[in-house]
Amino acid sequence: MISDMNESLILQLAIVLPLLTSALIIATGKNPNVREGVTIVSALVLIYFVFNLYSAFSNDPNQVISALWWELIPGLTISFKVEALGVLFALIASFLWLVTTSYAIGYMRGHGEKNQTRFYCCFAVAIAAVMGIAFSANLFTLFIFYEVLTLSTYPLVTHAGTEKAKKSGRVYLGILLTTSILFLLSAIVSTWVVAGSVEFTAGGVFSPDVDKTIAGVLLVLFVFGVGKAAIMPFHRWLPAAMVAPTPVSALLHAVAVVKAGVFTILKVCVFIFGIDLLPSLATTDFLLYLAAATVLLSSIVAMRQDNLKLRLAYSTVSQLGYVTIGALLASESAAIGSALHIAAHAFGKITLFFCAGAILVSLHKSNISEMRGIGRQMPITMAAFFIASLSIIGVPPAVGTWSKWFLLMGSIETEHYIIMSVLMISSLLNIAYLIPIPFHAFFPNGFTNKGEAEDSAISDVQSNSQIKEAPLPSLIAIVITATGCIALFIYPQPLYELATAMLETRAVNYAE
Amino acid sequence: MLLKDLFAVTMLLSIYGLLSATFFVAMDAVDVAFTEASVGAGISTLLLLVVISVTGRRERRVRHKPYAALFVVILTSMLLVFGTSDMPYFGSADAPIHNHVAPRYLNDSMQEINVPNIVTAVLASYRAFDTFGEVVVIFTAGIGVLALMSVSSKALSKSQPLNRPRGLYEQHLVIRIVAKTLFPFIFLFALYVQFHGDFGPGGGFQAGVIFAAAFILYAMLFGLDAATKVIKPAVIELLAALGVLLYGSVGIVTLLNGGNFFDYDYLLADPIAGQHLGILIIELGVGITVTCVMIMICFGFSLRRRAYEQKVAIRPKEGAV
Amino acid sequence: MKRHSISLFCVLVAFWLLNSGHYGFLLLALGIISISFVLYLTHRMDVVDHESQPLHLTHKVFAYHLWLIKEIFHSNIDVLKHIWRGQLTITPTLKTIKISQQSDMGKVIYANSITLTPGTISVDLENDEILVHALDASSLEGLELGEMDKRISKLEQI
Amino acid sequence: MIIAATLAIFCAMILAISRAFMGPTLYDRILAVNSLGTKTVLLIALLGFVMGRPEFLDIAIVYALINFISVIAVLRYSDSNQFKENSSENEPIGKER
Amino acid sequence: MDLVISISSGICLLLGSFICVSGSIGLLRFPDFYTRMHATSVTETSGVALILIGLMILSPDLLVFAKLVMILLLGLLIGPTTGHVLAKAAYHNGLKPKLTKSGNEQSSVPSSERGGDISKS
Amino acid sequence: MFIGLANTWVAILLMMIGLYIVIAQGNLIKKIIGLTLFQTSVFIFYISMAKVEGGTAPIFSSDISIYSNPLPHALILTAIVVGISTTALALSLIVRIKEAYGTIEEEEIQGLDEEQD
Amino acid sequence: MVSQLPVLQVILPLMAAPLCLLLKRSTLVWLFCLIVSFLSLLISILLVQQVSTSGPIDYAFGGWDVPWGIGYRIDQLNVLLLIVITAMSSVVLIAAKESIAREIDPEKHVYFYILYLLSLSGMLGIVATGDAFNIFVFLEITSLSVYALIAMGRHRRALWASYQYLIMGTIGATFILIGIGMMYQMTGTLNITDLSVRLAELPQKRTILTAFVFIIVGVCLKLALFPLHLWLPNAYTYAPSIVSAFLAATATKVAIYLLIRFTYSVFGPSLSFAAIPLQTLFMALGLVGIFVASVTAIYQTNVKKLFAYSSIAHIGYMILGFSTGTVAGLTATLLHVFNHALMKSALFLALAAVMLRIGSVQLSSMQGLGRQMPWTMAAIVLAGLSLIGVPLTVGFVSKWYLLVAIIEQGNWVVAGLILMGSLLAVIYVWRIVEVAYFKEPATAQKGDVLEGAAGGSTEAPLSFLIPIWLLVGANIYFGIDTRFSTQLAQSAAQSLFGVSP
Repeated sequence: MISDMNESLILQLAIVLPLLTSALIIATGKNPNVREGVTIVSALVLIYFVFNLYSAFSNDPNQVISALWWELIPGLTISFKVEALGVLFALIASFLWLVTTSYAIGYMRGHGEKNQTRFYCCFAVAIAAVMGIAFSANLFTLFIFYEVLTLSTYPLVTHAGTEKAKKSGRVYLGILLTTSILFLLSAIVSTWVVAGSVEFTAGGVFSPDVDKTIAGVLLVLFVFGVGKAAIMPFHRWLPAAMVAPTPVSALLHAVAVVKAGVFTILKVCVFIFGIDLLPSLATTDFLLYLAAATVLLSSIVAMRQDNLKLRLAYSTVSQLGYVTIGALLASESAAIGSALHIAAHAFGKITLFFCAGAILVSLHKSNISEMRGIGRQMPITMAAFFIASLSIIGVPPAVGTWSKWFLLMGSIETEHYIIMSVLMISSLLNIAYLIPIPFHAFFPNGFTNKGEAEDSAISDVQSNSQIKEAPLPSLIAIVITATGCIALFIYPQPLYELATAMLETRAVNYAE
Repeated sequence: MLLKDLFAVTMLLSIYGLLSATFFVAMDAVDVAFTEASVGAGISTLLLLVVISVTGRRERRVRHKPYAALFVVILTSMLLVFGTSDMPYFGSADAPIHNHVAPRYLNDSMQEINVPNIVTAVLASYRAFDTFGEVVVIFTAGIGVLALMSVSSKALSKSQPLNRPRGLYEQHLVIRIVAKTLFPFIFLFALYVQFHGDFGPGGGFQAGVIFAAAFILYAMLFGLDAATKVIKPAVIELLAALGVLLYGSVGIVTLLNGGNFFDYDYLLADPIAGQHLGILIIELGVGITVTCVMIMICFGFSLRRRAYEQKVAIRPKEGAV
Repeated sequence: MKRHSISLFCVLVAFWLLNSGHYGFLLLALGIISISFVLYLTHRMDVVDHESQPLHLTHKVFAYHLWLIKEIFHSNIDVLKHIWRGQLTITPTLKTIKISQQSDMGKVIYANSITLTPGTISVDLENDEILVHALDASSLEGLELGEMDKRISKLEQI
Repeated sequence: MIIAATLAIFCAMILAISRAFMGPTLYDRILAVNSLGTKTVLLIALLGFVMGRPEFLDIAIVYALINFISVIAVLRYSDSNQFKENSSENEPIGKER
Repeated sequence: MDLVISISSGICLLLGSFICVSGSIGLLRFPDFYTRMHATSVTETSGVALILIGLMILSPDLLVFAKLVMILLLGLLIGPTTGHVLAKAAYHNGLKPKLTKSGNEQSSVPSSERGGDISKS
Repeated sequence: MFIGLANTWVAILLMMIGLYIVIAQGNLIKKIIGLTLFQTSVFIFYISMAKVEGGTAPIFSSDISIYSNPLPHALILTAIVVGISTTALALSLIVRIKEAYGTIEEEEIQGLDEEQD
Repeated sequence: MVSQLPVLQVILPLMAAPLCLLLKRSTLVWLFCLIVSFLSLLISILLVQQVSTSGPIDYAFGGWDVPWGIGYRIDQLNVLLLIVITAMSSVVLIAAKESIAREIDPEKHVYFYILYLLSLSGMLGIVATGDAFNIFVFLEITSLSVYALIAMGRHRRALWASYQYLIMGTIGATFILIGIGMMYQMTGTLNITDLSVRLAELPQKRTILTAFVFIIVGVCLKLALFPLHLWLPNAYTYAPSIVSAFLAATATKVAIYLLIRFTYSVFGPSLSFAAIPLQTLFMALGLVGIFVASVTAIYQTNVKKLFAYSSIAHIGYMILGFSTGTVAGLTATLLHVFNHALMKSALFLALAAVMLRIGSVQLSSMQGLGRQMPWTMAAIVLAGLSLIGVPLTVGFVSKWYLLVAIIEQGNWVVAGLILMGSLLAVIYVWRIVEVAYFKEPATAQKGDVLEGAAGGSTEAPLSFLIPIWLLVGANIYFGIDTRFSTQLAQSAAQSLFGVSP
């Protein structure tokens, strides 16, 4: 499997490749087939690269695969390092790029969108940024790619070009840039000044006798600074970004943006503060409860939304809270749980969005109330929707089960019973806002009151009784991701190994 | 400044120039007095007059924002008065100013440069580079005024505007004859000042101003066309540049001869003679540039004024561009 | 023309020498150069002629000036008296006086002489009339008697 | 005696300046400036003697010349109608409006 | 000899300065522009002349003497010229002299000459 | 104290009059006049510090031993030139402003500019 | 000849200026100026090398030793400025020909180049000289030429802007003159090195303090520090585009240099910072300046004016670094001097290109320009990112140093405020990006009202793109390879603290 290519080179190629792709996309923009061919091919190559890295890493976890690009200021470098969590993230992202591209081809053509070249190009840049984030060796590198990600996704969010889109784009950009510059950058600089280093180090960079107040403030700055993690006061951008085309939403929610956010938080908690330092900080608890509140509140808000994408968006906010909780709980199980949840949520949510997009493309419906009975027209889609919902809720046979299990374990281990109950309640709420959708789709009249809904629903059914699934590439994508949800439940081993490996490096370090 | 008549204000400024120049004489600064007399009372009044003749003589209305200004001024003056409290008293010989750098000029310049006018020695040799800067400043001003005021030859038709007053010399018999008598003497006096800067008050700058003033007088009396016939504006421009170059080339020559910039010792075999030659040439450069720039500025103003009058005559309500 | 140039040259040389006070080779050479330059320039400006170099008047002008100085002296005393006595004593008058001079030069000398004598000012010079403003009517009368006019006319005739 | 003369000239100058300030017409001011110039020439000549360095009379000559030139300049630019003297300061000349 | 020099120069200076001050007082006291001109012309002629003569007597060498003479000549040449020009300009620009009734012979401005040639901007 | 620094204080007073005119006056030409006044007063300040009691003009003469300080004189000569250059440029700007705006009053010019916005 | 480099640096453009008058033809003059400017750049590079190898260079004019004659002293601080000025001037000049052809009457081209060279040499003179009065003289050369250059703008407001600048600038210069006079009175010398020695020994300080205040206020007027900034926006906006680019890159930098030179070299930090609450004052002014100017920038509709206000904000950053009074802070300031020159010249040059093509720099007229002039707009975006301080651009590096310097002092609040200032920069840069890229070109609605805009204004000519992308490249290059710039800035800052502890 491992070619004779140097792993370090592969690592760099993984970051550069999407960038090259974006250039190629611009160059071939005139011819859509070539353009999309290029995207797919490079997605495949990227998967190959990342998989290479993964296998190299899993063969020998102690092997250091790194690349130094530049030393900006003495000690402040742009450098990359392969590490378990990063590999996990990169695997998910690269795989989902392929899937999303496939979906996007169907969606964009089916929907007749404008500026498709710009879309693919920015998409590729975003993937490059994600790769950079996943493999960054220090906060500074991470910050750079974090900003690149923000900027490159802006054109995607405002893709429609309408006033509403632009307004949302401004909210999106405003919140993400504000938090990142105001909090994240100052946190980074302060870390640099306080700890003298911003390298991701197993066990954290702060010396144990660091001033607890300062460290606590820094933690708050970090958590708020990563606006992409959508902790409650700074979550507004996510629903606002719903105006974007569905593949973009998929990118935002599953592949790149929010995942980059929680990934950053997890990474900061584990590698900057270290899970040993975290519990001793006064602000950890505060942030935990904030995250818990985010989980609950956004679930409640989600229930009240009629727009499917908006409901999914709030659902995302709530799910991200899980990851943050996992990171902040600072126990091994919780950390593993949140790492797993990144993957689980990615697969689940992307499927849900794909489905929403498919419904929009085929039936031009975006409101839940209009979706009664569409299960007959789009059986495959709605089946996938159901599976993905299970994953989000965390019931077998979907991958979400595992992550929620570990998170619960973590909360019990650290005796945060309130958090535990929040997690439980939230799961119930998940059921309440997700399950009715496929249910009504397949059983438009429910189990009772057949007559009431008849007027509205039956007429739809009559006019569109034949099967009208999304375009084939999209459908394939939906099937793949839905399958992924189940497959990973059955075979979670690689994910679990990576998640534990993340913590093992720490153990190794401490052993030395 | 309650006067609303700009003209009157200009007259008062001219008086101020005269008075300050007198004060400079009383303070032993004869060279400065010389310059201030020709500049403060002469050229700057002249320029102001030209401009007022274009822009109008009366101020439109009284302004009502003196408080902020007053505040600034009072603050500044309090600071200044505070600053003066440590100063050495007027005329005291033991002030640091008279005991550090200056004594060398006073004691050694006769041996080193052999120019009786110590101010000239300082100006042209010890601090020759400042003076070069000064020449460049005036050259800059000249070019700047040209850049702002030059009228394209197309815009300025040669024909006289409708009701142009006759030249002053036609109206004023007396002036014509008196001025004609005086011109050669003024010019020669200017040249005398130019070449005797080493020995007494005077030098290139003062000479240039006097020379230019005389020429401007000629232009005023006999008309701009007559003056441009005597010397073309393009030639004046070139001469102005030439003056700067002449000054600078002295420095270049000293460089090439192996000395530092403006080290006149390297001009000739005999250092003292070299100093003399250097000072002579640079003063000449200053004189040429100053003369030409002053004439240039006045020509620029007058030409513009004429063009403006023509424009106004043709299109009476022309205001904004 | 040549005459005037030569006379101007001589005057200028005197002017230079009296001003300079340094008679080294360098400065004398510079003086010659300067004077030549001034001559060139003034010729270019066309200001060297009988008006600026009134050679033809030279031999009579002294006598006239002596007389003028006497007049000035007298009128000075008059005006001083007026100044110290105050406004009431003055009788400002404006009057046109015929003049008999033919040349511009003569007119100018007349006008300037009038102005030079305190108490009278030549306000306007038109063709063969001079408008005179006088501090005191009496001084105007003196002028009207024509003594000065006669003297200048005599001066003018070569 | 020279010092007394200097002081006297100085007084005369002050009087002239006050005339320049008082006006009332433009020509009064010009006249005052002109007369001031004459006195300045004298003052400078005297100052040279007071200070024992009478060789700086060049300055006085320059003053005289500049004085002449500036008065001529004033008159040259009083060609334009804005320099019409009004009998009363504020009222514009009627016939030209 | 020194005494003679200093006394004679002293007298000249004293007289000259007296005339100068008188002229300035006249400048202040006289009622209108034209009459004030008379006052200044006193200064410009005898005042200047006397002071300069006083200085000439004191002058240490020929150069200074020559320069004083030059100043004097210049003054005598320029003084009346500027005076005349000034008066003419004032008169033509409409400044009317205050006259006593008897001498008010020609009070109108010769407007034909200049009235028409001024373009109003 | 008073006598010793009176000279400077007069210079300061004059400077401040000039500065006040520059700031408070709305007429562009008056501003320039104020500026000239300001600068000239600074020159007075410089020159009065060059004076030495009993000294004479710094022009060498064999029978004189005390001279005033020549350096400020040299500096101020330069500064005067700078001043007149600035004035000339400013005046040419004023002429152009008059042509372009039709006025040389600060308020009116600003009013015209705002009108245009 | 090597020992004569300091003087050649200044004299070369100074002597070249009058020579332009002899050449007459516009193209020839341009070529000549270009050559001269690049030669100056070469000289300054040589000077950098020489200073870094053998320390400060002293040069005595006329062979007179320093307190008596005028001396040049080129040290680490000077070379930094010298290289910034010459490099910016050279790069900007490349584009001058086409821009001038459009914006200035043909018969004034020669004057333009002369004034340009004069202002260049003036700035070089200010920086190079070691004599306080000489600073004043060259300050005036610069100022006068710059006033004239600004007034050559096409809009009538250029005249008014120039006039305002002239008044403010002259007051500033006169204040400096007063300050120099007082220092001279107390010490009897004008040489900067000599001054610092003698000032330190003086027992009485009141006059010195006054002198200091006057010089600082004068310099701040030239610097356009916040409350004294009123002249700057109009001046930059209505000047000819090339002039804006040149000025934005250099003029305020020279003023910063003077500020640093006077506080550190002449008066010495002990006097400057101990006697007056200068640090607090400057920190406050810097911060207020950043916010007021940035917020004002957000509301501008004229892009040139927008960036002019942004310049004022960036002056605030420089002042902040300066106000820390530490080596780190000063390094940040100097680094920002270097970096800000790069970004602003790139921006203004790009705007010059826009001006060339569509004849306006109003925000509304830039709609859809991203497609019509892709390279130019890309440059504006990149330089704008640099302005914000996005990593991998120069803006980030200097902001990083500034933040570190300020956090080291424990000023957390100030650090936060600086970051908030950057956010404001995001907003105003983003407005441009949005208009240029996410709006349809104005052609549809406006038709042929805008000359050139109709039917697609094309990409700027190569003579623009080359300098613009040189600068943008430098923006990124020096944002990545910071060794050269930081070393320069750091050694300069250290030398200042070394000279007068």
